[in-house]
Amino acid sequence: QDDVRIALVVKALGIGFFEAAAEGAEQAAEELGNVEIIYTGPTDTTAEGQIEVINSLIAQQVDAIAISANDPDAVAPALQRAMQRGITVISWDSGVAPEGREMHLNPSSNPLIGRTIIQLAADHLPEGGQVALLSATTTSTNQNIWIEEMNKVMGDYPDIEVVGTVYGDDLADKSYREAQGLMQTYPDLDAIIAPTSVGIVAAAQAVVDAGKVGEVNVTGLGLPSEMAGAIESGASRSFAIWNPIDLGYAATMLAYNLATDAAEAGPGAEVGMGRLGNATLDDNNEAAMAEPFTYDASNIDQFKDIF
Amino acid sequence: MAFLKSREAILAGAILLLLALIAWRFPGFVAPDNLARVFNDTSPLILLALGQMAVILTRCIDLSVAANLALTGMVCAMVNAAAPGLPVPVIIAMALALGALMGAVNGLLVWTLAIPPIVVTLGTMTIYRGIIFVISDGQWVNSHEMSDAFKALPRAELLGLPVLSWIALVVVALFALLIVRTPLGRAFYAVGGNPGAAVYAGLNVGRTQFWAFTLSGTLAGLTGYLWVSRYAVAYVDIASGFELEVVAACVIGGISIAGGAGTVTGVVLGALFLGIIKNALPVVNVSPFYQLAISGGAIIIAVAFNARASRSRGRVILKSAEHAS
Amino acid sequence: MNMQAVEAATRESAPVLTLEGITKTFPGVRALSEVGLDLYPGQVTALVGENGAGKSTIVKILTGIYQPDGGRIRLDGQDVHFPTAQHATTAGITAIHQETVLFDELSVAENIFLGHAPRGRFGLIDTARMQRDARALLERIGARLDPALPLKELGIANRHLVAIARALSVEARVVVMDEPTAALSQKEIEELYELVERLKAEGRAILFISHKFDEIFRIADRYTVFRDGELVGHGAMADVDESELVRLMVGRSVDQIFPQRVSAPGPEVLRVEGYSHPTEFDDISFTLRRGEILGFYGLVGAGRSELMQALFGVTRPSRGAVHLDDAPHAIRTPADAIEAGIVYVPEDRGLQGAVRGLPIFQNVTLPSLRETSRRGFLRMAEEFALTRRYTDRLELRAAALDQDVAELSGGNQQKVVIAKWLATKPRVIILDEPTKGIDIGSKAAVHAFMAELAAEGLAVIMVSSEIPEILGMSDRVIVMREGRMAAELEGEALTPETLVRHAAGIGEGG
Amino acid sequence: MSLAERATIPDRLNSRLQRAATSWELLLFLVAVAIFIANSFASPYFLNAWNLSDATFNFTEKALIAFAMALLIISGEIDLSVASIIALASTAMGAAVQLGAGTPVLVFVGLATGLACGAFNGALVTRLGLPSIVVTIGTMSLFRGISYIVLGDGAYRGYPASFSYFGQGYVFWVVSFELVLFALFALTYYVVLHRTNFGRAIFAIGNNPTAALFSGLRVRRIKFVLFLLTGLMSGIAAICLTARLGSTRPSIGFGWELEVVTMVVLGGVNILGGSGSIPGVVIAAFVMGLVTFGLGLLNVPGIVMSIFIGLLLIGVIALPRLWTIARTR
Ligand SMILES: Nc1ncnc2c1ncn2[C@@H]1O[C@H](COP(=O)(O)OP(=O)(O)OP(=O)(O)O)[C@@H](O)[C@H]1O
Ligand SMILES: Nc1ncnc2c1ncn2[C@@H]1O[C@H](COP(=O)(O)OP(=O)(O)OP(=O)(O)O)[C@@H](O)[C@H]1O
Ligand SMILES: [Mg+2]
Ligand SMILES: [Mg+2]
Repeated sequence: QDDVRIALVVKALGIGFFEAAAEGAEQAAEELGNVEIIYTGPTDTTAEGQIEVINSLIAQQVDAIAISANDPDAVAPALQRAMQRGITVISWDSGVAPEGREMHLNPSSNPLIGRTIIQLAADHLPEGGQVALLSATTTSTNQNIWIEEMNKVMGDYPDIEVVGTVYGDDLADKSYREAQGLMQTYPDLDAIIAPTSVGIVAAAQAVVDAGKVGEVNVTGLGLPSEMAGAIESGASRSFAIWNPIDLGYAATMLAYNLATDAAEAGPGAEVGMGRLGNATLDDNNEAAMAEPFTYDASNIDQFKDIF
Repeated sequence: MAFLKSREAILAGAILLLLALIAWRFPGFVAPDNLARVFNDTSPLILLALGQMAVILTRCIDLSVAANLALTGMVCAMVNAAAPGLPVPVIIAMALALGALMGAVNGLLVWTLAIPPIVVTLGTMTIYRGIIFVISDGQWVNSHEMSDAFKALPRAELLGLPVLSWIALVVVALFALLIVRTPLGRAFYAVGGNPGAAVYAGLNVGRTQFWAFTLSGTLAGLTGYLWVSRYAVAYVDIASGFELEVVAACVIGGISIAGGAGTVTGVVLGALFLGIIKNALPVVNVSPFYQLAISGGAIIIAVAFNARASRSRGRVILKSAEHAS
Repeated sequence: MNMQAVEAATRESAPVLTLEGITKTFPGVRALSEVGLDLYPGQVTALVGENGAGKSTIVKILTGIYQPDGGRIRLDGQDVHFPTAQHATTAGITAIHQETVLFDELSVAENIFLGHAPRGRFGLIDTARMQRDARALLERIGARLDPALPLKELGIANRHLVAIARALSVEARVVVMDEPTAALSQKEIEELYELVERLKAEGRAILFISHKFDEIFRIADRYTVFRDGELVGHGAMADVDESELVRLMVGRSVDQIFPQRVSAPGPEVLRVEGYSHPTEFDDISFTLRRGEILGFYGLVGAGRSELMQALFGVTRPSRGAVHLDDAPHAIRTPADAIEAGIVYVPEDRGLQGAVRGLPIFQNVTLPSLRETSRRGFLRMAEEFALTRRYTDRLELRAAALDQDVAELSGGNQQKVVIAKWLATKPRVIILDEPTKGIDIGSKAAVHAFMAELAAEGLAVIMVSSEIPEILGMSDRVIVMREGRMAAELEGEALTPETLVRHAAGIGEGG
Repeated sequence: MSLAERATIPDRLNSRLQRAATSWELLLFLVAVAIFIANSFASPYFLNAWNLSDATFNFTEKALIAFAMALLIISGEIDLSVASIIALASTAMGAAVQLGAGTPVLVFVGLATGLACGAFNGALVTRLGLPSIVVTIGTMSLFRGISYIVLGDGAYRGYPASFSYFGQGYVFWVVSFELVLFALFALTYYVVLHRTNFGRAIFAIGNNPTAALFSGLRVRRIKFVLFLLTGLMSGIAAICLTARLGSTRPSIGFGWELEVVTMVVLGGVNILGGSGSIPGVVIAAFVMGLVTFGLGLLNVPGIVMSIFIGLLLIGVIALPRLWTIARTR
């Protein structure tokens, strides 16, 4: 029996989060036995780059593509062509427009993430205070959805004021500069929420460099391995993330099950995710994996060497 | 006063005007400590622009500076991660040497094979970037993998200014000395201004260009270490596209792209102009999305302006016309 | 002064610098073949020869800019070799080159000392001392210039003074001057002569290149004559007279070179009134008739080329009018000029004339593409035919019509440029230094051709700096000086003396 | 000298065949063939009509711009703003979609924006006499910057279905619309550059702008037209790319200017102006497409491919020169 070849297409190669996801994919492959993982992606986060990668995957006649998209619309036509040629396509992490995939796996549900990021800030602001948002790239949608979801629940936190939102483009230097600008513009700032793994590291560094450890708490979504230093220095009291290893694992399982026709995507369908149970698809053929997990000084050492 | 009519004075005036405009909306921006912060933030741009200035003076262009910076930065970070005990001065020496080597490769291709500089550096730009990916396997080097000493240097404060700023100041001073007071510095102008005549004056055009590239590479290497240690992260794409900002700083600073004309003061002011805009936008609440268009507009206005100022006057045969206009 | 010369001649020591069997070839031209040259301390050796005889080439060889293909250079009897200009300077050889070799963005002082500036602490350039020294040097040649001034602020004459100061800024044993007085005023020329005397007295050897016989006879002790890249004579000035020198230079007597022609000018074609330019020339008026050759004489830098380029539409005049057949005509671009039947064979063949990199036939048809093409599409056969018509007539020497013009010799390049313009069937042709740098045979051919054109009714303007050419070819001559018309001469008044007097501005009460 | 003595000068020294045999184009063509053969051995998926057809999308849009860029570079100028013109033209089309424009209007908007950008560059270079490399570095930021101002981190989508034909349609079998466009423009530009007065003028200007001016060519006007053409081709590329992506973001086509210039230089066009050919650029487009596609099939990351392209770029220029140096020693 031939190997089932599953391509894990990421936004860009070399990002720690996706490397961890690739590790999860390999775990799934090992568990399934007859799966070959092709871990690939462009070198910078562009849709054109991903399309070239998709074209070469179509040419190689892989069995399934699981993609975290740089642009939900731009990659859709290429993925549609992949589906026409009999390739199973799912998206995970950052979604693709519905016509370009069979299903989408959210790392967590958007409302859960939205509530988590504001809760993380509120936990350390019993008296209330000013918080600001440092978002990621201009071409990624999930940050905006999470911020939207966060705004929906702001009524529950009457003492907390969101003073501004800036964009760091997922570039270390730009995020750093934007974080500096925030502290400059809002001298009374209490917390920076960065729902992006690049931004949160840069913001923590900016807080340390500005000598504002203890005054400004950096929180949001980050990777334990990259945030260990910030927790140690006190620039960040806590942050959250879903487990990227699990995410890669789950995406691979889903792709395998759909590609081998063990399951079919459709509203209400249940698709297996191996050790993580079943994913239930909603009306948009979307499913959520799990809720984010919070890391702080008490548990960081346990995870920082894993991902 | 000749100075008041010079490009530099006008650019300085434009910067003051810009600062006044920002201060009007947001007085905190012109507080001394914030200006110091802006300067610190602009330091890498200043360092690279100085190197680029030398190259442009000799009628060449170096598009590989940002890739050189990124590769040197990555090597420094990886060496530090692998051998945290290695003293920082050794790392800096390595950064300088590696940067110089990459610059020298450009320079040699231009000098010995007479390949047009834009082709050479377009090629080496992609090659250097590619090498980063190959040696790092695309992985990032993160803050916690770097030693504290490695990260501490650029941000350590000396007399109220971070070392990064001091390095920029020292390099500007040394570079100005090199440009104004050494034979090599003057040769940059001669070789770019009139290559044919430079031969008559006993200068070797190719070799002078080689040194300009090496100088530019050395500064890019130094900036590579500073960049990576300051932002405490190294990955393939750092400073991507920065080469154009560097050229822009030179052009705004009045360096003639045709070679042979421009001053260190102008370049520093040109870099500061871009740095101030970049730092002011988030502060005055203009969407950062305006930044690109603003710097593009600034380049066009600056080059149009410089071209007017340096229009050639012909041979001036009529005696009565010599000192007029 | 004569006493001094005799004294120097009797001192007759060994030469400082000896060149032997020097050969140099450029693609298509043998610039020098086996020439020799001796320079003696405390003496001025004049190097004379026609344009293109190879004078500047030997200067470039002995200053390390060109490498000879053969021969040897000896300094104090020792064989030397100058791979770069720096080496020659270090050996004590300095030169004022014919082309200005200066740098606009550097200051006057830096231009003078580039490459050998005085150094102070840490090996840095000692700017203060450099400016002091520069000022002293400039004063020595009678120039009152601020050494700190950027060179770009200076006009053509002052630049020349800076170039002279640069040559004197090194402790030199051999000083070479390649047409140093060409762009200078009479007063500055006198100061230069004094300087030459002083250098002589200091025991330096001087090589002096000039086309002006009066000055050669005034300051030189010895002479060397080149003709077509060969050494044809040398000796003491005391032993020759002017006609002997001319015979050596030209190889035959002057009046034989030029074609006999009867001038029969027809009606007026071109009238220029009050043409002026803000910085280059002022108030130029003249007329031109069919079948006439109008000469424009002046020293190099008199502004003749600038005037012609304005007539051709390359630059815009600030004032003045052009009439063609009595009708006013606005010429804003070269395309307008060609349309009106005025064409210009430029002086700078490499920059403005030939398009190097394109083949011969494409050069020739460039302004006539409308004739050879159909609806904008090229027809190569027509192009070759048109080209052949004119290159045959001009006796062009080339391997093939699709050969790159850059591979041709200077004279043949010039023929290509002339062919290009004749193919447009012009009414007025302006030839700017048409025989500059071309060999004697081609020169005669160009002259004959010019006469033929005039006989066919073309109106010809010829700009030239060579007196024999001006005298031999022109019906009428306009002399320019410092951007202005100095005289219009014709018939009896047309003599070498009047030309030189008006061009140099001598004897006009100042 | 009598006529009998004088040998008449032949029209041509070498026959056209002889010239072709020693041309850059032939060398490049052999490189392309070599890469093609290497690819078909390296990957079993390479020799497949549909796959090869997909691969053409890697270069068709860039090549469209490269044709006009080749003319511009031969004339001695350069336009680094082409990728930003794509962004601005795409943004303008996206804005038109929001106003309910149909496909014909979109095409018009794309072409008009490209032309306007080209005119802007051309006017700055030819009217004000500014160096094109600096001007277009400026407009490169300016044009894309305007897209960022308009779009921010948003996107335009909702292009009409008929519009997608330009980027995703097939004329017959595996021959895509873009490939047909590529072929048509290759032919057009070949004729314009090598067979018309206009093309001849471009070569003359690139070799010696002063002599060209002195020969009565309207140098500034011709250069202006070339900038217009480059803008227009960028507009066409913007239409194709937008139709292929189905959405517009300000980062669209980022970094393409360098790939286009690389393609032109690899095609044997002298970056300093004066020489080059359209067949060379066409072959270079295929070479770059084959390299990226072949390495892509082996899942080599894009940035590693760019090392190959960079080496190819320097190598093809350096090797002949090294050869002459070695021979003259
Ligand atoms: N770089 C060069 N390339 C090709 N030919 C050259 C070059 N330099 C000089 N020549 C040719 O060599 C010959 C000698 O030129 P050279 O400049 O030495 O003449 P010259 O005696 O100085 O004339 P003039 O009195 O006009 O200054 C000419 O035929 C000229 O065209
Ligand atoms: N600084 C300059 N700027 C523009 N053109 C110059 C400059 N210097 C020289 N030229 C051009 O170079 C050529 C050589 O000039 P040359 O020394 O023969 O003097 P000229 O201006 O031609 O004067 P004339 O014809 O009266 O001797 C001319 O065509 C002139 O226009
Ligand atoms: Mg000469
Ligand atoms: Mg002249």
